[in-house]
Amino acid sequence: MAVRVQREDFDPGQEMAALGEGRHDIGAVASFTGLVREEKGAGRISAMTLEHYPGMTERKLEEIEAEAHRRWPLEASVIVHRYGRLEPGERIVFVATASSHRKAALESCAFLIDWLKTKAPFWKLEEGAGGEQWVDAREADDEAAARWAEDA
Amino acid sequence: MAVRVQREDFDPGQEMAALGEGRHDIGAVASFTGLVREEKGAGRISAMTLEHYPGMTERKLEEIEAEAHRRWPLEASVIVHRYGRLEPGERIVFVATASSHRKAALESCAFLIDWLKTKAPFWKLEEGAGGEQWVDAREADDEAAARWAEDA
Amino acid sequence: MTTLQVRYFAWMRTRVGTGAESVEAPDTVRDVAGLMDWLEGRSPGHAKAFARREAVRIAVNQDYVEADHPVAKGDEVAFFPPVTGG
Amino acid sequence: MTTLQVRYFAWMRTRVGTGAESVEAPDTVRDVAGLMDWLEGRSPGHAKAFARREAVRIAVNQDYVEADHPVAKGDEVAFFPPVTGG
Repeated sequence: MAVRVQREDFDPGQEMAALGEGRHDIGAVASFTGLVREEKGAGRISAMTLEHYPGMTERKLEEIEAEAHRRWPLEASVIVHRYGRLEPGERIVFVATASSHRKAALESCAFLIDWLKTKAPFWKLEEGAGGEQWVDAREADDEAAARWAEDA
Repeated sequence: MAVRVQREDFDPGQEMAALGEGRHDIGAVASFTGLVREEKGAGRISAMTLEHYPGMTERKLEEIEAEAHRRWPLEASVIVHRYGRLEPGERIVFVATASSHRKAALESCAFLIDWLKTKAPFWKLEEGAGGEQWVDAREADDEAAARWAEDA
Repeated sequence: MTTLQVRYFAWMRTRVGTGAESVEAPDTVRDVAGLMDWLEGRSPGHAKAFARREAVRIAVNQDYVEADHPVAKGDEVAFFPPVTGG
Repeated sequence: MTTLQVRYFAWMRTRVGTGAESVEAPDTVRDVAGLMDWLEGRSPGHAKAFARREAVRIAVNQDYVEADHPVAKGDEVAFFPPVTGG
């Protein structure tokens, strides 16, 4: 288990390789990478700045990761989230999960990114044609996270 | 869209980087890597040999990939599958999908690996303590693939 | 008096005009709702920040809580809009 | 006579003893089921390979088909167990 919050870019290939380093009990690695996407339409570039709550961010990410390990039989996992100013095409977030089983790896990876989006204290400030604007939370993200609610 | 069937190893990081190369319309990349897992229990190493049906394999993988693009709004995708003799810890298969949207990338990635497992003509010959043995198809794989059946 | 560390993020921060302040709240402030009522009166920026309470999320000592959560001396209380990371 | 390219994979291949053979099937062989009946008689290995028909998967010209699929001159007919890749 590993959580990192950093300004610097990261290397998804290296992160995935580190998960399985010297181990032979991993049959499946699932990963998700989130990137800054250029605004459609006007063709304008929109960079963004990610603000976060140092301390609480790491804590929440660790809680989310621990929850994934509680729910699925995982051998390893990693969450990396950047903050600061990011331009279109740049990586924002990376999560990867490793398990003996494909289903556990795939589901827990989706769970991590869905939960992270509604629970980790990050806020996006977008630079658009009309100046800077704080991004609104999306209902679709709440719905994606709600999918993982346990009845218990 | 890209499909490769090869004896050589591949680099997941490089494959993912190639998907997004010079593009700013991709917000999400999901990936799955399948690896040879050591047999549990006796602690014995079990290498395997993957046989395939040259020609039909590529064709089926291309069909599966096209199906994913029909079902989800994907910007790019890649499927790499190895054949030949592989030892524990070695990579077998890699699929990655890129989309503007996280849900499309995650779902289509799971779809690709689930369908590939029941439709691509590969067969595993395992080397265990008791000699060589052809791996039986798993019901769980059929169930995973059936999840993606369309009612239409 | 209750000494509290208050933190603001995203548009809560830009409205209040600072990311962190140490405040001495009167003893009548017993929970986060009371703290918000009291903070609102500190400046026009504070008033604007707390105008739409339903849009404000709260953490006390870095855990999410609701407005009825008690506050005690030394607590770190953070206010921010719904998160938009990932 | 119908000239067919027949291919075998995995344990079908090891039982038959070859991965590919060109056969001249009699005109009575009209579909894959008929071809399997006829192939079965070619050797003890063939007989063993086709003993459990429900375990055999079929492709004609590299597309999956059922046993009632017709076969025609020049077809590539492949027999193999359920796939186990990925």
